[in-house]
Amino acid sequence: MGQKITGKEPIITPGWIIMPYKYSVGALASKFFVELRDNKRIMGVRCSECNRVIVPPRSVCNKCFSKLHECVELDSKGTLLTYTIVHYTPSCEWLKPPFAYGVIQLDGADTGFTHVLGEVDLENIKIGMRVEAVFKDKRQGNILDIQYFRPLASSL
Amino acid sequence: MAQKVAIVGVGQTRHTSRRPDVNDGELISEAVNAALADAQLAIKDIDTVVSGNMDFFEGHYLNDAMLVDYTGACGKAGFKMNTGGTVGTMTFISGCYCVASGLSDTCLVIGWEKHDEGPTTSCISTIADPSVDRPFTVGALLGMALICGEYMNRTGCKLEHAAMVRAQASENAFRNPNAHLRKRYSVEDVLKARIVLYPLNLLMVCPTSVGACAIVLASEAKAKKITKKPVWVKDHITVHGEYNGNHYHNQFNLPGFPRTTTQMVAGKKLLQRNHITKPLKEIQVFEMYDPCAFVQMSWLEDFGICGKGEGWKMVEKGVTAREGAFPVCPSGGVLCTNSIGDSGTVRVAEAVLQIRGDAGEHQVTRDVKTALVSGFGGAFWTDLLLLSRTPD
Amino acid sequence: MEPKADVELITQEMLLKIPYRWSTGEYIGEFLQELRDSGRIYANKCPNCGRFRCPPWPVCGVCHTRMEERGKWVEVGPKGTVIGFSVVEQSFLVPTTGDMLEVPFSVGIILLDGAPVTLQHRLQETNPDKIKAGLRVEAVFKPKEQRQENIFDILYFRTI
Amino acid sequence: MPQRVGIVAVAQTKHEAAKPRQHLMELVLEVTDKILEETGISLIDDVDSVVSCSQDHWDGRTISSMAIPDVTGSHLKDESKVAGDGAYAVLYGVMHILSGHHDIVLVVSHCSESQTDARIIQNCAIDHIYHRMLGLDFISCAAMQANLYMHKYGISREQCAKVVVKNRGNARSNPYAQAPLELSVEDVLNSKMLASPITVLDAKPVSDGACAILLAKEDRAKKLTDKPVWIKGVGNCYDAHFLGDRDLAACDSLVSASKRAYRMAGIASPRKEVDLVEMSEMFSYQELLWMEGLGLCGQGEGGRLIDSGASRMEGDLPVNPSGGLLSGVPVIVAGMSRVAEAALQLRGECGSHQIPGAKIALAHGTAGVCGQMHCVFVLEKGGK
Repeated sequence: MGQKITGKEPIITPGWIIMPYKYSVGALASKFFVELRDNKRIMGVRCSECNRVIVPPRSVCNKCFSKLHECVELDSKGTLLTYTIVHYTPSCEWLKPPFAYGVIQLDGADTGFTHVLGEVDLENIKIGMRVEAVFKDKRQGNILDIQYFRPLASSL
Repeated sequence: MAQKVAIVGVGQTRHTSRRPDVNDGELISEAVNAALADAQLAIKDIDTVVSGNMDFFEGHYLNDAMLVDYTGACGKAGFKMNTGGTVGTMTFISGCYCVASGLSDTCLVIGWEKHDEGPTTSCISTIADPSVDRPFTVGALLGMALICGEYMNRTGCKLEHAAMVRAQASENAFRNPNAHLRKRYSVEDVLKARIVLYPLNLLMVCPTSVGACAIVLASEAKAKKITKKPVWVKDHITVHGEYNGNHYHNQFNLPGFPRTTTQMVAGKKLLQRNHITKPLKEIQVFEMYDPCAFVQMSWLEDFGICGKGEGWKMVEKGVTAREGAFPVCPSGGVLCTNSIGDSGTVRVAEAVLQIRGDAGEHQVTRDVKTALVSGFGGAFWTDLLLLSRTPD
Repeated sequence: MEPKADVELITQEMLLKIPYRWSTGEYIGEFLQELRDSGRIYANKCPNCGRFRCPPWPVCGVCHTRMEERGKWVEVGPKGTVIGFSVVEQSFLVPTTGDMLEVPFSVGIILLDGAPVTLQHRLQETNPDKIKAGLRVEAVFKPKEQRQENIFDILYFRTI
Repeated sequence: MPQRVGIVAVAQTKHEAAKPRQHLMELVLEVTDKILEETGISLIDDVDSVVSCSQDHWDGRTISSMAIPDVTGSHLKDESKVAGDGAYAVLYGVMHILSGHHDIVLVVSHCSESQTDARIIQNCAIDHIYHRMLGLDFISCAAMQANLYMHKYGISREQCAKVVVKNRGNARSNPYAQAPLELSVEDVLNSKMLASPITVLDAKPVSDGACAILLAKEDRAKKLTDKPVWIKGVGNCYDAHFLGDRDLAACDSLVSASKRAYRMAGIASPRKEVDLVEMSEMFSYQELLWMEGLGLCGQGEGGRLIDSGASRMEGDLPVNPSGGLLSGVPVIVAGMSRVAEAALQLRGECGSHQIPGAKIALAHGTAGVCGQMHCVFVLEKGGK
C-alpha cells in the first residue's frame, strides 16, 4: 500500500479531541464527597444481603444487585493490599514521578480503596503496612480531598 | 436451526433533559430494575448482558466494563455494541443473536445515554473523517438538513407538513409519561420556532435527552415459563452503507445514479421475505427512529409503506396519528425523546407495549398484532425489525 | 427519584483533551498535496460501476472495486453547482479546537464540474435566501504560501 | 443441531510501531485484500455481514467504524461494530452464523496506537467518580495487580522476565510480529522501570495494525477451504471494575469464561487436551496469571509453569508461539489476532513457528483494566 509514496513525507493531519464533561456523581457519592469535604470523614455503604461494607460507596451491590443506602463511617486508617511505584508522567498533571499508588483496605471495610501514597520512602513500601488518610486543607468535594495515604508512624 | 427469540420484559426510565440526582450507572440500574420487574425475574436469572451507547457522549472508554456494578453484568457474559445512532436497535439485535445462536437463554439488553454530561453535537461531529469533512460536519443535523431539502425539492412537501408531524408527535408525547418533551404544540407554534440549521427549526429536530431502556430476551422454552405475554422477534435486518459523509451521493438523484437509501433496501428486503404485501394493513404500528420531522414522511416512502411522494399526504390526512389508520411513533418518537444509546431500544420497548396493549394513555386505537421498528444512525444507516404477538 | 432538597448534589467537571496525528494515507494525502501544490481538485473513478469520489478513494464504497490510481485521477471543479446546503445558526463547540463555531456557518454539497461527483465544503454565502439548489459556485483557494495540506486550503466556495 | 462455525481464512498486517503512511481504512484494506486473494470470494456478493471492532477514543472518531465500510464491502448490508476487543467481534460473528441469520461473515479489527496517547485513553476507562482524577491507567493498575499476584504466590520478577524472553524470542520466526528480540532475563530486569514491577520490556509495545477473519457456516466453510478450523467452544465473562472489589491475584472472570468455553467444546481436562495457547498478555505477569485462569495450571503455579519450560515452543503446551502481545500487537486487534494465529497453527501454516501436530488450540482476548473481561475460544483443526 504505502510503498508508492515512500520517500515523500507521509501527510499527517494533526489535531485534537477536546471535550468538556460534567459528571453527576449521584446522591450516594454526593454524600460521600460532602462528608469528605465538610467533615474529613470516609463513608462506606453496607450491603445487608451480602453482609459487606463497600467503599467507595455505590448504590448497587455488584454481588447481589441490591439497592444500597445504609451509610457507614469508616476509619481513615487501613492496610495496604498492593501498590506500585510509577516512574512515568501519568495522564494527570499534578502527580510527578516517581510516586506511588496503593489499594488500601480501610478498617471496617470489605473492599479496597485505590489512592495515592505519600510521605513515604518509596523503597520501603510493603504490602500489609498500615496507612492512614491525609486530608487536604482546602477541600472541594472530590476524591483529591484525600491528599494521599501515608504510613502510620507505628508501621515504619 | 435458530432459536426463536421472545421479549419477556421491558423497562425504561422517564426521559428528561437533566438528571443531576443520578450518575450514569444509577440511571442504567433504574431501567434494568424496571425491565426485571416487568419480566418478574431477578438479575441471577440473566446469563448475558449486552449494552450499547456512544463512547464520546459521556467520554468513557469501555464503559460497559466500567459500569458493571449497575448493569448487573458482573460474573456474566456480555459485550458492548457501538454503532452510532443505530446503537440502540443494534444492541437489541445483538441480544437477539445471543439468544438465537443458542449461546444464551436469557439476555438483558441495555441502551442508555446521559446527554447532560457531555457536548453531544461536538461528539457527533467527530463521525467525519478528520482530514476531509470534519470541519464541515455539524452533529447529525447537517445531514438531516440536507436530505430534508432534497425531500421537499423532490416531492413538493412543505415546511407545514413537517410542522404537522411535530405537532402530532407532541400530542403523543403528552400522553407518554416516559417521553422527554411533553409540551403540546400546534402547527403554528412549530413554524414559529427559531431556525437551527436551515430549513430545520428547533422544534423540527430531536432533543438531547437523558434516559435508559432495558429489555429482557429469552429463548422460546424459557419465555413460556417466564410470561404469558411474550412478544416475538419475528425478523430483523441491518442495512448499513458506504461512508458518505463527504459526498452524500446516495441521498440525491445524481446523473446516472438514482437515489438509493438504506431505508429503501431494508424495507424492501424485510417486507418481501416476510411476505408482507399490504404493509398498511398487515402492520398495525410503526415505531420509527425519526430524528427530524421530515424524515417520518420521507422514510415511510423509502421503507415501502406508501408510494413515492405520498408520505406527506399521509400526514396531511391524519393517517399516521395515534388514532389513525397507520399510527407512526405513538410514543412521540425520537422527535420528543432522544437519548441516543437508548433511542432504538425505546422504539422496541414501545412497540412491545403496543403489542401487549400496555401502552396506557398512548395505546393506539388499532389492535396491534404486528409492529415495525426502525433504527437510524451513522452514515444514513438503517436497522429494521418486525415484532409480533405470535411466534410464527 | 427526584433529588431531595436537603441533599447537595455534586458534579465533577473534567476536560478531555486527546492529541492525534491522523494518517491521511495514499489517496487523501495526495489529494491534499495537490490542493496545496497546484490548487487543483482531483477525483477518481470506479472502473466497474463508474462512480466518482472526491477526494479520490482507494476502493469504491458501492461495489468494492479498486478505484483508479494516481495517474488516472481527473481534475474536477473549481466550479460547481450547489445541490444541497444548510446554514448553521446555532454555535457549538468545535471538537478539534475546543473553540466555539462562528455562526452563521454555511455548508454546501457541491456537484463539481467535470464529473458526477460531489464535495462537501463551506459556502461563502450565509444568507439562506440567497442559496438554493442549482446555485453556481467556485472554489476560492488560500494564497499559496499559506496553504497547509488540509481541506481548508480551499477557503470556501463563492457564488459566481 | 446447528451447523458448526468454521474459520475459512485469516489475514494480518505486519504489526509496526507506527504506520503513518496508511489511513485506517487502508490498514483494513490490506487485510481484506488478503482474504479475497486467498479465498477468491467477493465481499459484495458472498459475504452476508461484516462485524468490526475498533474504538472511538483510539481512532479519534465517533463511530470509528465509519472509516471502514467502503473497504469491507459493507454497502447495503449487515454491518456492525463491537466495542472492547477483537475477540468479541469474532464472538459476535459466530453468533451471526449459529443463529442461522448469516452464512458468511467477515470480521475485522484495526487500531493505530501510535497516533495518540494511551495514558489519556486508558484513563477514560477508569471509573470517573472516584478514580479518574487519580490519573490511573492500565499500566499503573496492572502493576498493582502484578505486585499482589507476585507477593501472594512468591512469583519472581525473573519468572515474569522469562515470559518476555520466550515470547520475544518466538516472535523471531513470525513474519507479522513487530518487535522480535533476542533477550536475556537480565535485559528485561534492567530495562527502564515503568511502574514497579513492570519494566518497558515487561509491557506490550505501542503498535499499529489490522486483522481480518472470514467465518462461514460448516457446509460453506468446507467448500471454501480444505483446511477449515472449527470454533468448538467460546465463553466470555465480566469481572468487577473497581480494583478494590476484586481478588486481583485471581482472575475470576477468566475462570468463568474458560469454563464456559470448555463446556461448550466438551473439553474435560484442558491441560491434556489443548495443544497450544495464543493469549492476550499485555504484561509479562499476565501470561502466568491467565494460564491459571484458563485452568492450564493450578492457582499460584504460573511461575513454576514458566520455569518448567512447558510453555516454550518445544514444550508440551506452547504459549504464544507467535510472540504474543509482548512482541507488539495493537490493542483492539489483539484478541482477533490471537484467534488468527491459533487458526494458522491448526492449519499448519505457521512456517518456522509452527507447533507440529496441533489439533486443539485456545485463543484468548481481554479488555478492561487488569483483565476485567475475557473471551476464550477453543479451536479445532478440521479437514482431511
